[in-house]
Amino acid sequence: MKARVFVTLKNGVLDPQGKAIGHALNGLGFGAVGEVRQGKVIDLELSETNEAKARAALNDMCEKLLANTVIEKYEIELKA
Amino acid sequence: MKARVFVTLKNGVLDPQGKAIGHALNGLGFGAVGEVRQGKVIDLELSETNEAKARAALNDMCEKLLANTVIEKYEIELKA
Amino acid sequence: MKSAVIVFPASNCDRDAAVALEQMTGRKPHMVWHQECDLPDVDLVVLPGGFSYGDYLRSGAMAGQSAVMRAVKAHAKKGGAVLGICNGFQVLTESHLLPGALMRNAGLKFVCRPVTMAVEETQNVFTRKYLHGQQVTFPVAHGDGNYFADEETLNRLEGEGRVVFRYAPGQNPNGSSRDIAGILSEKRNVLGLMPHPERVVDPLLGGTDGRGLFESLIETLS
Amino acid sequence: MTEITPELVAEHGLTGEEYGRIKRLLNREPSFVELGIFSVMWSEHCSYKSTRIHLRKLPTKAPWVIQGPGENAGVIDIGDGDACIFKMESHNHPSFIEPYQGAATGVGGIMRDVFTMGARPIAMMNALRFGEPSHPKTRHLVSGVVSGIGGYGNCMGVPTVGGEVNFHKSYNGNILVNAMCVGLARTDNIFLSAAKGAGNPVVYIGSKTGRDGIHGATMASAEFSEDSEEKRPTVQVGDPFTEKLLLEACLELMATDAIIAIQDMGAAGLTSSSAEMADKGGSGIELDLDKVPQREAGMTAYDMMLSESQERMLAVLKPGREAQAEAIFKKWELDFAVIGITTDTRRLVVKHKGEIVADMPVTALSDAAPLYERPFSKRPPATGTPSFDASRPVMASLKKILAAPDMCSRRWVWQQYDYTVMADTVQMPGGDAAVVRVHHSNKGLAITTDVTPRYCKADPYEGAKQAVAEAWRNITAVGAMPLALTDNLNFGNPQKPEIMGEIVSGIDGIGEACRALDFPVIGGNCSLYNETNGEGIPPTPAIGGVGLMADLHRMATIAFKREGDAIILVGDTKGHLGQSIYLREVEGREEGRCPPVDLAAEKRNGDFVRRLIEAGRVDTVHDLSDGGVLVAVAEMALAGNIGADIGVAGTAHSIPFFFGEDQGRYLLTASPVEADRIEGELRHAGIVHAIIGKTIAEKVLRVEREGETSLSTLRAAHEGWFPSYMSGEEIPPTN
Ligand SMILES: Nc1ncnc2c1ncn2[C@@H]1O[C@H](COP(=O)(O)OP(=O)(O)O)[C@@H](O)[C@H]1O
Ligand SMILES: [Mg+2]
Repeated sequence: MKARVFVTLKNGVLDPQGKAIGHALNGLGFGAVGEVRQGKVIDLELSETNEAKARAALNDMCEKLLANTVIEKYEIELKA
Repeated sequence: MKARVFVTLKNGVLDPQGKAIGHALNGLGFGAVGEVRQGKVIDLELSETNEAKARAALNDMCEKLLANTVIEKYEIELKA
Repeated sequence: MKSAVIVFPASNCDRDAAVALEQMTGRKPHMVWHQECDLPDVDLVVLPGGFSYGDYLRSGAMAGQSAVMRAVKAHAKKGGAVLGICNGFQVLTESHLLPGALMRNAGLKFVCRPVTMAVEETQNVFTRKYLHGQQVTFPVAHGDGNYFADEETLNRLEGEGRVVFRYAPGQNPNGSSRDIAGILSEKRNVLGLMPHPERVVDPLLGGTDGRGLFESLIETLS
Repeated sequence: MTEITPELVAEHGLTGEEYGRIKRLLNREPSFVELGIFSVMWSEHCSYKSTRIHLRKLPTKAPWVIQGPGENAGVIDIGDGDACIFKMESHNHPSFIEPYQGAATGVGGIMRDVFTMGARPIAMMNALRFGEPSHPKTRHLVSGVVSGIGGYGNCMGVPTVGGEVNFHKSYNGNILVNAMCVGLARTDNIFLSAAKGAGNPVVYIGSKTGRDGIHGATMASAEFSEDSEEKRPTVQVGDPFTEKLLLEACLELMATDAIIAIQDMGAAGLTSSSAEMADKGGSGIELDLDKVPQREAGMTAYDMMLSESQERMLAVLKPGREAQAEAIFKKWELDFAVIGITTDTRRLVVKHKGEIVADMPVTALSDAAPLYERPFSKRPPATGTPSFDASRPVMASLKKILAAPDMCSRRWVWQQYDYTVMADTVQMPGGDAAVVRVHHSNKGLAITTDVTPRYCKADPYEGAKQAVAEAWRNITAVGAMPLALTDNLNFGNPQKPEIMGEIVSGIDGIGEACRALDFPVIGGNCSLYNETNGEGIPPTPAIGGVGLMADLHRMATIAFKREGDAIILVGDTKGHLGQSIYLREVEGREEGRCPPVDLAAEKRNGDFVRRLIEAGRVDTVHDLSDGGVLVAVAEMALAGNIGADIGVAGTAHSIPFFFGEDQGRYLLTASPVEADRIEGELRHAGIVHAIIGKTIAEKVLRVEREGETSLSTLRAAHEGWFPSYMSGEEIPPTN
């Protein structure tokens, strides 16, 4: 099974990188760009085939390692 | 309109970050984890409302700034 | 004073910390590999600077999960002194021995330069030899030193006198909330700071302001 | 079996004649894998086919030289059983395509060259040339290159202590990224790459092999059509974390006596490392590619032999030591595999899936590689003494020069480098040479990189001489004894006679200066074909010099330290404005003869100044280079935050006096009494000199008859340009 995990900064946590990208895009003439936020995407291959179990394991991975929940939130996407 | 852009390393390009994450997850006892790749996700707010135009602009942004196509590839996702 | 320096893969200030400890205490510290489950009998544990695990994913995140950190936590729980410098500070926040998080520098760049700070607290084992409010200059060298915590935590840290080092006005190199450079744990036996005291104990290298920190530890822990 | 067509041969960068030579050497057609191996081994990069005969003319010996050119890096003896190992290398093309990774892997590569010889890297330098600031790509390239160098070096925990940055439109399409690594070893524990003896295990250490950087020229070949181009990146991604582990693991293995030979896998990876080791050892090597740790499925023998994946080493061990070595690499969580054996056949044999895919004489790849005496023509050097507008106000020109892209403070750059890690940096960036302490001792190494491309363009011979002289002078100015250098010869296309002429003149100039200054070349690197749209870069022979300081407490820095000191100018000031910064930045012209270097005067003046520092009589010295006297005084005043009051010596016109770039000169300060004594000694030694003023309490630079400017105004100009230019930068890259 393949999984995709998104780790992004919580709302309210300042994202200077996103801001810099937004600024740069405006500078390049992309005027229609509003707020920009940058996060991480982590693609994993899992040997687990049971979806519920995979999701539980991924949750655990996020809490333990993939995200720092003081500043970040995460979303999990599973693809068969 | 909201857009999400994924910027990931091309296949075949070494991904030291992904490698290290996979290694760490195995070390934490998540044995079922195979290959891991890490990329960036960039969330943008666009004032553009026409989907085709938005997509064209995002494409342009990726080529010009968001990705270095020598080693990275990108995907664009639009949400109304 | 007996001390140990933890060595993670790609720690790179482990030698600097060991040299400073030996110079100041006259005793070589134990060098402890990250896979060890036990610590030698020591008074002080130092988590040195560097790029543990390449600082991939997040600075200090993978090191925070290593075997030795369980022993470091136990040492801290017993009241033992723990000093985290730079990457060591990041490891301390990632393993929840200290609150908050260290984010990418506001300027988005690695920054190496001397910074001046005020020593705001001297009622602890790490800084008692400094004068209250004394200005000291240590070098910083980091890309992720932007201290972040929610308002409530920040208020608590300040209210409880746990902000030990604060960047002097105009000196904040990384955008840290309230100019915080170093903080103490609730029990005041764990200190994390971004600037490098171990690089300023030798006059040949541009200063000796870091000595007070080691002298404080020696006086209390010997 | 891939058929070898003339097109395929051409795609491999081999001429028809070279291909004929290959067939003669093998007595048959090469296999596809063999063709790949020949193409990289006979490339300019590996074979030095255009430069080898000229490089032989360089002086490479001195009593303190332990290892000259020919190994991964050069080695000098610095006393007490300590050896200093160093080398400089370019990563120009990859850095132009992907600045962050290109520069980062350049740093990683040069570090491996140094630690493969048994040294712990202790300092890094970087010499950078970018296009003009207004060019649309420049900012992006500066930003990426600087963060890439920092990203790799900082993670390795090796301080980056100095370098150079130039901007010029002639680098618009072809930037130069030269990195230098300096390491420390013990003289009795230096590792070479000669794979001596038969029957010894050949081991692979480090990262897995992927399809990184496989010979760009072959991308279009038929055999590859099934793979998308995506699979064949020509730019490698660096993994400094793995390199740090590799460094520690190698040093741990080197502390045992298990190693016979070791060599990093740099350009042309497995091919060049195995061929070179066998060649130097007078042996043969047999490789079994099935044993090579692979990152991807389905890699061919061709892929593996030509891959340039980073962070890998090849070693030959004493038989029976495999397990001991493996335990060390397992501890550091690195790949380790026995992939072959040394033989006495003098052949390189490569097996894959039970078949022999290459079998060739080792000497065909080394001694029998082509060697060209390419035709060259020397263009006449620029001549003449340019005129100047005598009415221009000196202080306004000074301010303009201090804020010029080539002259302003590089703080924006070096602040991104950890220059204090390892706690041995005694002189940080910003001075004439960086000084790092030899750990646990009271001695130091002084390190510098230098070349002035505008001089080399005007006169490749004098310019190259000047580059060596300036490196020697910078080391002298801190009080160290210059011992040896590494060069990095960046030139255009050697198949053009005029470019070949520049190369020959450049090498001749380096050689002459090295001989006169007793400053041998112990290593180097040639980067040719630096061209875009047929336009070559200016000749840029970068020189990386190293010197020894016996007592770190007898060291000079550029900063004024006390008010009331006399400022002494040592050396002859004729007011040479040809090719000067003044002429270019203030008058907008690049004209005239470049300043000639009188090597005898250079040596005499430098030895005199160094003796004063060594005797503890002088602690403030700055050599004169770009910008001349007034710029140097301003830099000294800014560094010490102490003012100065100066005037023209003699009857010269103030513009040539203050901005001329005559060589072989220094500024130093001393108390009036000491200055008197020094003047007497200078007179006695027959060295032209003058007292041009004194340091003062006020924070101003005051110039007789020209007025004064506050240090804060000068500082704002000097520090302002870089951050303000880069504030328009896109997004600072990270790994
Ligand atoms: N790319 C760089 N990285 C680090 N330090 C640099 C870099 N470029 C310049 N510097 C430092 O800035 C100072 C001035 O450089 P430069 O003008 O080239 O010196 P000099 O004229 O003495 O050779 C030196 O100390 C040099 O090491
Ligand atoms: Mg100089």
